[in-house]
Amino acid sequence: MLKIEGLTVNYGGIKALKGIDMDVPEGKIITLVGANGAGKSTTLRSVVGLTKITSGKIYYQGQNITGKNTVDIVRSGIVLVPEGRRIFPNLTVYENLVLGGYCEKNKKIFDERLEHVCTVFPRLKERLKQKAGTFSGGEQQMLALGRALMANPKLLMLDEPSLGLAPLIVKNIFEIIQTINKSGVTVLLIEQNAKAALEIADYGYVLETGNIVLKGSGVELLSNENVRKAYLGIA
Amino acid sequence: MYILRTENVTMKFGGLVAVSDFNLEIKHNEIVGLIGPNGAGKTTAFNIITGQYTPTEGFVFFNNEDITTCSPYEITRLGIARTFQNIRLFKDMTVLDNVLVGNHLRLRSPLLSSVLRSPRYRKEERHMIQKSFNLLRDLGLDDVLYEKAYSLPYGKQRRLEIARALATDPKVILLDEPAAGMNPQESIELMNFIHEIREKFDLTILLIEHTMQVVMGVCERIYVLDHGVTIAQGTPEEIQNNPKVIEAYLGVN
Amino acid sequence: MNIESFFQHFSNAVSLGSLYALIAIGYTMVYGILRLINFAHGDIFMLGAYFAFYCLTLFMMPWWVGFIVAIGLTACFGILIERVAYKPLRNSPKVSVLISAIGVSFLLESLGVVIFGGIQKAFPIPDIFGKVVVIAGISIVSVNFFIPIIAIICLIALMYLVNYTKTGMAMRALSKDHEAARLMGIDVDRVISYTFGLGSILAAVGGIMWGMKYPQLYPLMGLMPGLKCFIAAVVGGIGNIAGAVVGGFVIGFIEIMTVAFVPELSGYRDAFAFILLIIILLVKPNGIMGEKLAEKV
Amino acid sequence: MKNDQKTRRILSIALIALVGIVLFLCNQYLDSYQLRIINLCGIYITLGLSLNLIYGFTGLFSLGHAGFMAVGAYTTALLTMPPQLKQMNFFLEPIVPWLANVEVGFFWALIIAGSITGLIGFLIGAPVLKLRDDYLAIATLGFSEIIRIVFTNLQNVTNGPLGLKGLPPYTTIWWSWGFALVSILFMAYLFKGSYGRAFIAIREDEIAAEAMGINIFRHKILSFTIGSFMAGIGGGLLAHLMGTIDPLMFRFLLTFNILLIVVLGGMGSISGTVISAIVVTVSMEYLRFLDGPMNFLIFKTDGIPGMRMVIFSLLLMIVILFFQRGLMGSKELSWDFILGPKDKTLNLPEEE
Repeated sequence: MLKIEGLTVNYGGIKALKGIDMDVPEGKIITLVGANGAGKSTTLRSVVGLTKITSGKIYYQGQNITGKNTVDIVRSGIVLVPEGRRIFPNLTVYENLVLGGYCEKNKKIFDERLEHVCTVFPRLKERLKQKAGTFSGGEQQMLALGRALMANPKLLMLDEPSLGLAPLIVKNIFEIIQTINKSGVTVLLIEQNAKAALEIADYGYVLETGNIVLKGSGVELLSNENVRKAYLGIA
Repeated sequence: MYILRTENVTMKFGGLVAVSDFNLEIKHNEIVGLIGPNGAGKTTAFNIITGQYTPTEGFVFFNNEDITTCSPYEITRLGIARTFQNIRLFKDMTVLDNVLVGNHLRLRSPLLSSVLRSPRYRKEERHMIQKSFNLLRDLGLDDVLYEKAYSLPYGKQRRLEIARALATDPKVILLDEPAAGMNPQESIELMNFIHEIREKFDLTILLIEHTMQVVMGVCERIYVLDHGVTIAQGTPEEIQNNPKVIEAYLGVN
Repeated sequence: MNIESFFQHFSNAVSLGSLYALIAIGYTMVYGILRLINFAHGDIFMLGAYFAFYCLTLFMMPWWVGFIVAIGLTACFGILIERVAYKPLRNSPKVSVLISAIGVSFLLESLGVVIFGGIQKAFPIPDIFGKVVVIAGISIVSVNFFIPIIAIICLIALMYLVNYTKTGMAMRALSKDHEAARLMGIDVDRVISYTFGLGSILAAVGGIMWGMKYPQLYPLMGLMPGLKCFIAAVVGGIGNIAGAVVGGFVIGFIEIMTVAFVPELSGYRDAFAFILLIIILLVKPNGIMGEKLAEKV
Repeated sequence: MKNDQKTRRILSIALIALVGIVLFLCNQYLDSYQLRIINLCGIYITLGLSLNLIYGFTGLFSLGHAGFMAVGAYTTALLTMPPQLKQMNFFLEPIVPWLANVEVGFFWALIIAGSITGLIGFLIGAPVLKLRDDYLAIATLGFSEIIRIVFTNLQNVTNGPLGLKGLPPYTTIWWSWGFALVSILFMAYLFKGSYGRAFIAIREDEIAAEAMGINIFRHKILSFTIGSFMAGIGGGLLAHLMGTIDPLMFRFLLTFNILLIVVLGGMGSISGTVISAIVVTVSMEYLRFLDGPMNFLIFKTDGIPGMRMVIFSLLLMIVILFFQRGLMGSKELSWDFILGPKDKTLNLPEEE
């Protein structure tokens, strides 16, 4: 579904990505794990055109989307939930969801989606009129996911959904991600919390300072000593 | 006897507790690491020590002197210098000028005598230039004295930032992710470099780093923060085998 | 001061405050999403008044047609200015954009001198706005009644647009986070144009009514009201529409009432706003209703 | 290497001498209109440099220059006007007694004017320099307007809207260019030295500069005060060139002209400012013909901008949109630039 070939990104002298190749097959959960600063976020930001690519190609459903503008990419079905959630704190939950479905002009379809999001996240339904800024971290993450679902994504990319959340909530979030995936949405997940991510992933890539150093099925990577090494620098 | 010490430092931003009850103790000439996952509060801790933030609670002591409420420039004058996570050089100035700016705080002559180039000022300026040159030579940057800072390759920019911090004659230097964006080879060089400057300038070093190779290789003691809480401290071996740390980094299932 | 003249001043202050509020909203909206002082906003206000003048005198349109055409034209100009002078500088330092804005402002003023002429022009006030109404012994020109009413209508319409339409939500979202807005598929440039359009419409309405209240037009007429309304926006809390309205009334009232009660200070009339600005900036830099914009190290 | 520096110094002295000779010849052979333009060039060099110090080098976007110039102009004028002239000017309301009989020489009047302006800059700067960018711009603009409005109303000190007329034409080429030269040398030496570097560091990155132990606030005030001092002197020179001053002269338009010079010349370039001050001043005069048709439409003053201002505002916009770094960027047209850079090894300042 998504294919990345030789993706290189430099920002002001720093080589954030040094030519990575990745495949995201349809209907799967793919994860990209790695320590801080390994280049995970950069990869996702490049896919949606928020970061300028130095070289390499990105294909989505067989089409080259390299260098296209963000709005077009989002409209074609790739939705990114950015790191730190970035919900609009000054808007209500409902308004956040409306903006999530910004591109959908048909009121009926929009209402159906809203209904759907409310069933997935009953907590949001109760508090549609509340300002999003007053939410806790976990609730904000749910809202961010709900907002993304409003765009009816074909490929949902999640940037560190567990960041700053308590373990119990992380578990909850990961269950929801699995549910979303089961409903037919392809998921590309990047995580620092490698265990949680690899456990639900069909396939995983390990990124270390701009290079993919390991790849394999989730279960495989989970038991791999090298993953631990990549994180803790244990020689 | 600690050269740098924090006592129950807590920092709140609105409802968010960025750092809570942080107790750091660094002895003279130590190299100490501060690690933790994204958003753990490491840079906030740096900003508290260097005076960018005043903590909500707690104290910072430098040589037993309370510096909690000092402003950043006063702290630098006392002898704590720092570098920044996303290199903050004076981009449009030359390499030499960047380092000379680090000398400005020790200048005694008033503005007018610098413009009139009084003998006293000229003596000070000569001294400053000579000192900066020696520093740049020691750090291997003497071949780019008159290049603009922005034109340097990334690794050299990192070095220059350290050189500039050293120019303020610090006793303690705080390095915020010095190895960010470096490849393994450069990281190894950086480790040697950190050891070297400690010997040469009799420094005490506190560093934030994500590249574990560097942290484990260079630090004598490590503090681990997670969600603002200090979850562990100890030698690199202790840290690497501490289940709490592994959990914070690799996550739980 | 007797009760009659007090009411006279009061109605004056209300209508001046309404005009300030209308113009201040344009500053606050643009600042909210672009963090830019649209220095040329005062001149857009001037354009609105002149366009209406020419619609009525040169093209002999009925007044309401003329006003609508003028408002439409002004909105187009507002959008055009953003496209030409601000959009290319979206990634430049803040001050560069501000300089560009100052450039546009001077360009419009000097073009105004060249095209409209430097001499003052008398605004052709339609009869309905020019009547003198006598209520309980106080005679007030009818435009003073229309101004607050029209201002309230505009405000209600604006509040509806900003709070209940998708584009309005997008505007509010942009004021917090451009990137996240793009990730929603929001066309940021279009929303920005829309904002400039709305701001310019309000400025044009303000300009036309200003023309009827103080019936002289000259190319520099936007300068002072522009600065004062920017101050109104800051006083109210920049980025906050309700704040801009409050700020507009505060400045309108201070101006009229101080002069009314302390006539010796009338020469300093234009200075009040600036003094208020400096006090606000030092005491409460985020304004009466503003929220804190934190800066990150 | 020593020789290298010596050559440069000789070249500099030669250049100054050459400018001096040219000015002397101008003074001998040009008519008063042309001389006025040359005078204006000198004054605008001082003014441009003063704003460049504040904005271009220290990064403080201030729009208060017209106000500072007004303070300088009025102070100089009131200090130099002979008592009878004051009496003639203040016919509506007599001048306050403590000013009525003051008469000081031109030079001292300028220095006092500069000092008072500097003091006012200091007093204004202390509160407003905590603000940044656009807020600073609007606050300084506000102060400038307040100064103008106060001057319009202080009938018994400034003669209010009537202004002061018949000021003695003290400003000659030697005064205007003398101060220009002093300003150039001052700036050149300032930015060769440690304080200048600190100012630039503040412009480049305030947080990093503070982390280098620089007391940001003190340095900002210092730069702002010096800049105001220079603006005050420029204002005084301008007053005695024009012969007439009134509060309307010191509107925002005047600040705009100086801002145009700085932006066009390049923020943070001394030579750029010098060149663009001359270019802007000369072309403002040269393009005056564009305003011609306007002149009989409006009153017969030369202060009302028309087509000329269209061109200058377009110029400002073109520069900021397409050549953001201006004529020179932050480079200098120095001897290094002309003769090629010095060698790449360290050059220490000579001992004497």
